[in-house]
Amino acid sequence: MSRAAWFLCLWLVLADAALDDIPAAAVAVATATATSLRLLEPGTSRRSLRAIFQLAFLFLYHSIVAGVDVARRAIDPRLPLRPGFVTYPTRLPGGQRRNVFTTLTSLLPGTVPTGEENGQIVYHCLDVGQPVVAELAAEEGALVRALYND
Amino acid sequence: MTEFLTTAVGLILAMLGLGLVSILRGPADADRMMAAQLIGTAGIAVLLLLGTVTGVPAAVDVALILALLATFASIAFVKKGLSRLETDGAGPGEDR
Amino acid sequence: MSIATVFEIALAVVVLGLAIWTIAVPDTYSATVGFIAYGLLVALIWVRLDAVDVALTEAAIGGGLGGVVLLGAAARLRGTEAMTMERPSLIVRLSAAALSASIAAALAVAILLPPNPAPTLAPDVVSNAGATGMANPVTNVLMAFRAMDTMLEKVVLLLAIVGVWSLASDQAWGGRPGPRHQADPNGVLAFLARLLPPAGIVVGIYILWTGADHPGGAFQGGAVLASMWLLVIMAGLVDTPPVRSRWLRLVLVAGPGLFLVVGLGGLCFGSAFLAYPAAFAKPLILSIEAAMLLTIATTLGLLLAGAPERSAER
Amino acid sequence: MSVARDIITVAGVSAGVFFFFAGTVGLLRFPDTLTRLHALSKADNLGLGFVVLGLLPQTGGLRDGLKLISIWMFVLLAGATVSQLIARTARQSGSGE
Amino acid sequence: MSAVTVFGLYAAAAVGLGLYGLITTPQPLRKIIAFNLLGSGVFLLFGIVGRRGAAAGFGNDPVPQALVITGVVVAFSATALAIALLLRLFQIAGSTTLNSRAAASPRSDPSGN
Amino acid sequence: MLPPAPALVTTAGGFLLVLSIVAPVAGVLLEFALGERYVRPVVSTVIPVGLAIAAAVLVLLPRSDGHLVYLLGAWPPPLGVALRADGLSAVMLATTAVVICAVAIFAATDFRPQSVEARTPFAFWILLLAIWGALNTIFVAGDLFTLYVALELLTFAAVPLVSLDGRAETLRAALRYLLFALLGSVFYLMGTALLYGLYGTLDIVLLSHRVSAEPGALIAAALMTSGLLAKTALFPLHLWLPPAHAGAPAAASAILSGLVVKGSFFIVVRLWFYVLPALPGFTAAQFLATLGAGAILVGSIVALRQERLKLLVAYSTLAQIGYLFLLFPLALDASGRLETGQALAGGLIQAISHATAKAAMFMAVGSIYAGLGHDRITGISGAARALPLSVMTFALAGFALMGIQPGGASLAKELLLQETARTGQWWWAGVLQVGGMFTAAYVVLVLAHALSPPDRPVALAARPPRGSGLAALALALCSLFLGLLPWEPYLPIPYALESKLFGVEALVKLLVTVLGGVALAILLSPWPHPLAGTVARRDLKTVPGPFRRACLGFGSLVERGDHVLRQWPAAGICMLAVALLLAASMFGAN
Repeated sequence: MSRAAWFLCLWLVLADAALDDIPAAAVAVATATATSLRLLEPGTSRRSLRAIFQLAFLFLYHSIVAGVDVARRAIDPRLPLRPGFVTYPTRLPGGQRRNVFTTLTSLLPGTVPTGEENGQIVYHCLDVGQPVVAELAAEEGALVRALYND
Repeated sequence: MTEFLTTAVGLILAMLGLGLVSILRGPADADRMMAAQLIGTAGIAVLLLLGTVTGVPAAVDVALILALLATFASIAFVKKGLSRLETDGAGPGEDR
Repeated sequence: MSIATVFEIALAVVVLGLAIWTIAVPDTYSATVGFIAYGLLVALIWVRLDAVDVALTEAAIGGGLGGVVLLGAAARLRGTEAMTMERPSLIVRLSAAALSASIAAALAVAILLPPNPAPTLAPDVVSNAGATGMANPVTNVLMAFRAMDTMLEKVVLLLAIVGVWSLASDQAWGGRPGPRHQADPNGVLAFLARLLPPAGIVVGIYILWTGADHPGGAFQGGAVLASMWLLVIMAGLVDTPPVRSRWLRLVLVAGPGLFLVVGLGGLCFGSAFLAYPAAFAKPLILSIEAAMLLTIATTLGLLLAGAPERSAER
Repeated sequence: MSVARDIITVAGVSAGVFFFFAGTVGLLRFPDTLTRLHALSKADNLGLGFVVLGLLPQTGGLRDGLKLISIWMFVLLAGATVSQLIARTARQSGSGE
Repeated sequence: MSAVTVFGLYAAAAVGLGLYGLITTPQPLRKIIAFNLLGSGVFLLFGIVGRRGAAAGFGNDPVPQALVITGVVVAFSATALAIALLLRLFQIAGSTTLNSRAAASPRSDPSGN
Repeated sequence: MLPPAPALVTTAGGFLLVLSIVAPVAGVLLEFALGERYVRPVVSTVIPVGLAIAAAVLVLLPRSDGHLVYLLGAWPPPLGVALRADGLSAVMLATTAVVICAVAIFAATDFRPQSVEARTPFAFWILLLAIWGALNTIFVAGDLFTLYVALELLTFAAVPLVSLDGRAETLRAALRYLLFALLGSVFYLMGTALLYGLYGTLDIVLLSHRVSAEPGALIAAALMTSGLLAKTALFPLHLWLPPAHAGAPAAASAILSGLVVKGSFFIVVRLWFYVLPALPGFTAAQFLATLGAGAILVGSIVALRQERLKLLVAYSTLAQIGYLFLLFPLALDASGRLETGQALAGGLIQAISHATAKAAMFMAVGSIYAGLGHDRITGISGAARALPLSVMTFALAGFALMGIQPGGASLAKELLLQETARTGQWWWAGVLQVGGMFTAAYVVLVLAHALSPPDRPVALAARPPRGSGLAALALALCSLFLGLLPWEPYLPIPYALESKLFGVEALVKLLVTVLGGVALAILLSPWPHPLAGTVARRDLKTVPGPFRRACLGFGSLVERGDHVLRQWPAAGICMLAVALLLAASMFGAN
């Protein structure tokens, strides 16, 4: 149900609310919801709205920092890079949750997940001197509080 | 305002062109895979600005389609790239 | 020279650079990548020319799906390219270049010598738009004034499917097109393929629906749906349907079939073949477009998937 | 009022252009595939974000603004996923080191 | 100088480039790419024509736009068909040359296929 | 806006034009949707319906003033699209219906739908009806862009037919065909864009009122013409034709050679005679006919040197296409304007005659191939006894082609010869005569081999079904009696001509043609000659010996030249050159 609401929101954003649109909107929302349910089983864990906002805020803040960081390094004439790999031992179970986590973190400062080894996520960093693991842990905490609070 | 936005469009477009040069030059396939992604961001920025400048609201829809299709193209890049790596097996290092 | 012209020149230069890259680079794979970038950027030119309907089509079909078809082939053929044939001799290349340049010059002359005033059908299209109740002039042209072309072009798509399928080996006939895609069901790709397509479906239907009054339409929406479908297929979440499937066949002829039936209805009960009774014009056209959306999405997807390769059982 | 709007637009779009610039410089200067990927996926996404932010005051209403933001979200989701996949490919093929 | 002039020149250039590529590249796949380039140039010609005929409150004459949309779809189906042919040829012959001399050389004939 | 001219309102019976397109298209959709078991009922419904529609058009046309018009969706041009039929359309519709019908009967056993759906029958029957639909659209469409879509429809239906058996060779041929045809359609499309930009309409009738000799229109005309020539495979743009037509299954070859190339030829005729009759002028028409003469020469000589029968027939198609283009200079009136007169009638009858005869010929050759298991010309001796029906069909079709009374070809030749006299272009009379001799040459060559006694008893690999043979024979007979049909209601033919058909004079002409053909066959064919064995051997061997060697050398030179022209870069360059030369000659004329 909540998904249908999301798709309805998307439709309204795209197409505006008009009476004539009702059949198309119904078809679109119904098809999208059915597809979504088929592709992705609904989760069971509780979500906390406040924590989601916190996460979103943290995420936005981090992505700005990330962008500034990359920009600084790119424009700096000395090109201060110390690229390398860092492995991060996550507590999240594989699959859905870990995907959400890696997707989020791929937008964060100086880290790109490049795959998994032995249940740990391998990150590529622009600067291995930074406290990457600590930041990732903070992010993971926020994510768990927001979506997977069970 | 229009002049400012047009200048911005021009600048982003120039960045897009330069970025494409660097990406297409390679050397690895993984570099080239980024092309569609670059267009997915810079191209959409150009489109959105252009839509505002020329007063064509539907340009936003074009941006929407570009976002979805560029994603699709990128996935195809990766997918084909991966399948090639698997079939090649031995030396994926030499790409030229 | 205004700032807008500078921008236009910049755009033309970037696109031209990509075009030259596409033709000149020795490596085919790189050329293909260049062409995808090219196709997506040409959409910008179309926006600049105020032809948003075409921009949508070009971004979706010309650049996106078309590029991906080429990319698939480039990836498959890459190993063989080293042993390809010699390039033609210098004389051949020079004469080809000279002749192509003359054709281009002739075209440039022809296109830049405008008649004054330039003829246009735009006022006609607008003054007749009332007959269909749709505000998007391009949709009116496609679905009413030149409905015959649109219907025949659907048949072209169907024939392309027949052509592609007819390349199957006799054993694989009736089976599933394309290779089976394997991917980690918990991987990132599968993650995207679970999240994005539902949203893509909403977007696709929206593009169709808005096409009545604003730029958009069945082609563009169909292309979005097709790309989402293929995304799910590439992630290994679903398989392509076997070509023998009755349902698949029905979906593939639904668009042109309904078009034909409505057209014949116009012949029997109305004023002419492909004429819509004024009261029902909009619903009729929209239902044809809805059927076409399904047909186009399926057709485009299957065209990308290729000839049947595997038996239906797997 | 319209001055305030225009200031936001100018600021946002300028910031966006700056990040695109940084991203391109990164693409040109960074030494290997994976670092270039950083430049692309971080700076350009942010650049698009700022452009969207800058354009928000120019749009007709709330709906159009949300539409822009949803496009940005699409791009973010896609960019994040695709960059992971590319990174994986790059690491496997060994060009990351 | 206006959009029509700039893009008109570009369209002609794209046609020229496409023709050159279609004629000179030996690989069929590159020919198909060049054909698509050529096609996009031709479609742009329609766009220029329509832009010049802009009237009645439209930035572009809708009729050429509709023609281009039809043309784009046809060109896409042509590309798909050509690619399918090419891949099938590669699958059973092991090469993709279009050259008839090379074709004359004896090759295992998979007629049972 | 113009007042509604007669060409812009629907006439009574115009709906037949819609039906002529809708019937095959509906057949295609039904076949595709229903699959396996319903192919036969669908085909056996659509074909009689299509024949009836063509017949109805033939009947109705003279009663409605020679024009049928239908406005699709009741929208008048330039906004809407009109379908129009005149005499040309009507006869082409009828020819297509007849040939498709014959081919369908011929193919009924080869492509028998099975209980479990198989690949080739599925594709063949759909493509057959699709070709029919596409051709009918070409014949009745009144709009240049509708013609483009129809052309593409035709290409998309024809290409998979070429590669139906799935061998590497045929795939390669299909790919070459597709790519070159696409190049052709892009050229056509460029011209369309320019014309729309100049005149704001693509309707044929409206355009013909508005067109004037300005640079854009001339360039457009040159581009469109050369694109269509590429699709018609006029020499030197023929790289795709021989492998495609020789590699396809027999029924498909019959369609491809008999009908498909006529589609784009028909559009050239529409374009030159009905859209812009005043534009091409003397030089361009001469240029087209020169290419045609080149096609006759090269096509015939290379045909005589082929080892395989199917390739010989394919090259003969190449030569016959050249023959069709001779009509253009002969239709010029004194002011350099193309006139829809006797020359056009002659060319069209030639096209029809070739459509029927060549389809029959390919079917006969297909039966011979199936019967003997090969189609090497030197190995078909004894075929006349083993496969009498097929050889007879081949012979009749060949006679019809080379202009034996009362065949269509002889009527066409007579009409064209009269026009050469009228316009004073005596050189084309020579080409016409030589063309006839060349046709006679390869027909005689094949017959001589087929009639000669075999070295050892002929073992038949398979016996072709009787129905197939009869269908081919009927088509050949059709072609042979075309000259007797009443053409006047549809094509401008002076009535007096037909009474002259049977006479001593005609007989002499025929004899000259056949004898010339025999001489050419002996001189140009490199294979050991059963002919040379039968006549007084010694004298003939000694006298023309060196001469024959010289001729053979010339032949091999031509063959090598043909091979070079059939390489992709050369053909592409030729294409561009033809476009530019056409444009230049049109500019020169205006």
